[in-house]
Amino acid sequence: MKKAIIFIIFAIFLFYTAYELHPFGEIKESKMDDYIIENAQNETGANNVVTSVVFDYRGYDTLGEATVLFTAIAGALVVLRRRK
Amino acid sequence: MKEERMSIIVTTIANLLFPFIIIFSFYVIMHGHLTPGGGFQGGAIGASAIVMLIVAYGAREIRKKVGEENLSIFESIGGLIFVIVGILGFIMASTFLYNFLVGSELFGKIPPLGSNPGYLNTGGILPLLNIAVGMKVIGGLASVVLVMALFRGDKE
Amino acid sequence: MNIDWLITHSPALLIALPLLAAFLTPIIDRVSKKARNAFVIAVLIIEEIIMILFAWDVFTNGIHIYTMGASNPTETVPSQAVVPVRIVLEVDGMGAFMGLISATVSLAAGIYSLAFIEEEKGKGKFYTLLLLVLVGMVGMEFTGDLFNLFVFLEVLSIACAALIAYRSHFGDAVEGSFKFLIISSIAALFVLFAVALFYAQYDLLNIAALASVMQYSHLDKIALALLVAAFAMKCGAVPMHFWTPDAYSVAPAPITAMLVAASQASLYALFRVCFTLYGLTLNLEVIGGALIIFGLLSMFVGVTMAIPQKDIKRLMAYHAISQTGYMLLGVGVGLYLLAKPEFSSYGIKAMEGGIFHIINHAMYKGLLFLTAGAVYYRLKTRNLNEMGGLGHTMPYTAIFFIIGALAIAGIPPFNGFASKLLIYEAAYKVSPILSIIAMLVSILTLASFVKVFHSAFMGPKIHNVEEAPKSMLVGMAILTFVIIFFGLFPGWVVNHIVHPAAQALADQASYIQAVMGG
Amino acid sequence: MIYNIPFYTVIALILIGLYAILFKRNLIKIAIGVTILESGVNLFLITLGYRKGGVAPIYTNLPPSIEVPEGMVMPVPQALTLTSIVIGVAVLALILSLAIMIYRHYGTLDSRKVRRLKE
Repeated sequence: MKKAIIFIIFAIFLFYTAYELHPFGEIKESKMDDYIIENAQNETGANNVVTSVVFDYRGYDTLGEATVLFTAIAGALVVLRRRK
Repeated sequence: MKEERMSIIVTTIANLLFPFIIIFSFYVIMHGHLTPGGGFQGGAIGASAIVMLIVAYGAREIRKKVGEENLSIFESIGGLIFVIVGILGFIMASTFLYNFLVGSELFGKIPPLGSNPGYLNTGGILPLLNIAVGMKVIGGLASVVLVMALFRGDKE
Repeated sequence: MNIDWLITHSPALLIALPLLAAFLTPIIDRVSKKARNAFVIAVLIIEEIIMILFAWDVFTNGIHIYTMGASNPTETVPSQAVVPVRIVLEVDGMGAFMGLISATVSLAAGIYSLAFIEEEKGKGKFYTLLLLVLVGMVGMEFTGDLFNLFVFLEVLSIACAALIAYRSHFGDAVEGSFKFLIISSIAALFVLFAVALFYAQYDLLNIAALASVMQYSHLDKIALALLVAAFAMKCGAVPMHFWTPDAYSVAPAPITAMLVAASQASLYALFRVCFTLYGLTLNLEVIGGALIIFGLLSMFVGVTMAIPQKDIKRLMAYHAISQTGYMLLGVGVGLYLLAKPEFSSYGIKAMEGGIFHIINHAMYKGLLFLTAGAVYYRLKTRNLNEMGGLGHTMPYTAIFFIIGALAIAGIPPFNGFASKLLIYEAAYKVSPILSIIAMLVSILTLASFVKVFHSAFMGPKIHNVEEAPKSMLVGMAILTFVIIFFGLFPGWVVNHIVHPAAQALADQASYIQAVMGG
Repeated sequence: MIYNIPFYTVIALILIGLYAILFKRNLIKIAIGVTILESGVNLFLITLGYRKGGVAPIYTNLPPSIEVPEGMVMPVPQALTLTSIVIGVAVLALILSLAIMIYRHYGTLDSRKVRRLKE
């Protein structure tokens, strides 16, 4: 019962979110992305803008992401380790 | 103990396909800064090659040949390369993860702006980081699948 | 390699150092076990020293900015752009304060673990994960970027979940970890959804830049609700507290001490969102009132659930919920009073109380969990009814336990008293009832710990056991030293450490200015 | 309204995931729910970054008729999604290994039969 109420509240909130958002495909603000598209080739020398975001502009996030993967795999090895 | 190894047809095909999948994975990793793809995607392809061998030969045999500990060390080395490249960023130049290779000999060329056919020797530290992440993902995903596949046999 | 260079780069260094160590540990583990232990402890000590130097610099000189991958650490906005493009680490007084807590607790837990997990296999992975918990905490506390906050929240929760399940040959450890991991990943996805909402409206991810353009639209309100729900889930406040006792009671003792610090990192994120991201646009009285109600509920539910417990670590876990209530109460009262100009000096005082309580709680609750771990190490049971008479054979552990128990109950001259007094005083300005409830909860806490002390350490000698090993005693002694130091010099600590943190949290304008300039 | 259909679809996906987490009893189904929820959020990020008629932001062999930057979709959400997909894989790996361990201890994946802990 409690769960059903939580679920319905969430559904209403989320659909309201979709209703409030900008129309699909018409972006309101794009200062950060336009800067990146225009300057990525010049600053990082890579043709693939997404890769230059992943490894250069937001390279620190990728380090975090690699850490998450490392953590989870170390965790899985710990949980499933043999005990003999 | 049940035989885990699959029939000779499957193992032969797996042997045949393995180098091609690995080469494709290297291609995706190395061209990450030019075409769609990159370290993670290429690493996942490479890991799938090892998973294919696990399916074909059974987990125990692969464990004898490779060992999940070695794969996990391989993963650690990938992570180390990433952090060391980052730290070199502020030892050689200004900040952590600074793209200090742009303009140098190694991967340092700046491509002509706008549309171009793509040159491999560009991107600064990006290809290095792609390789590091690729190593991490190959080692990590393969070792976790290997451990999960082995687990059934642990109970006895 | 001089000190200025070190301070400039320390935001990145403090995260990169334990990360590098975490990647190196499995390799060193292959070579030699002794070398691995020495290496991990050395890294934790170096981390603590750099953290103290760096925090001192932040407390005296103000906010530190570090832009990842820029040609100059302070160049947050590139010359042709108008908004920050790269990830910015921004450490203000509050961040440095939380960093100090994380480093200290990790050091104590690391030294304590040397003896504690002796008999287990897979110790190399244990230390790797312990370092990664530290990375996650420091990463969350230092970042100035919302998406980065999400990434390090995930690092933290995955590392914690793996360590909770470390003794996976017990079924309940795996279950507690499963519960924790599901809750954490849902919370993290809420955070990611909120980040997406901000991105859709403003095309920004930097906290300071977002705060400067925040319009408090309907979408922003939904994002606020999601963020508050997510971080409240993670910090273990009522009504989302159900995972805390399960996870705290089954984790190895040093990890439980770190989980306390980890849930406080989530609390920090909650405060960061309320104060810095929304700050001035927020209706202070409403959100302050909400925090007060959450705080009171947590205090009351936690302490009443704690009293009948038989499992020593479950009991302490419920007390952790109740102490989280004190922090929420302190900061909530602070927000509520800051909205009223005539009381604003009390508002800062209440926030100081709440923030001081964070560090005090991390220290004494960590200490209490470590003593419970020492008892478990010798007796192999967590059930209070099977203990008794341990005061005869484990005198040092008993002394540490008394210090921790008196501190949590708020008895002078220990540190809990100083922070609770600040909270009582300010809460009285809002309503005397708040102070009375807070004191009542303190008394119940004392009663509960007197019961534990009586049944575990007093009485005739039943068990023939030895004192805990040396490394465990050293780990406990570090935290005890901090508790006594804070208890003896509360004025100095409040003026030099807590006040800068509270001031930094309340001062949204300078946080924005540090990134956006002008 | 009709133009926002991608957003509504994504929200529906998120709700399916939440439903699985809240109401399902099988631990594997809960893990699937987490994955669906996460895919929903990832797709939400991607849909937010779409610009009408945009191409992938890659300069290699870019057709000359494309205007820069208006003709390209936003690169940042794609990078964020890439990061969060990897995080999702990591979480899933750990959840599944915990589920394997639970199955080993109790011989069942039904959460009602597993809960030895209170509450």
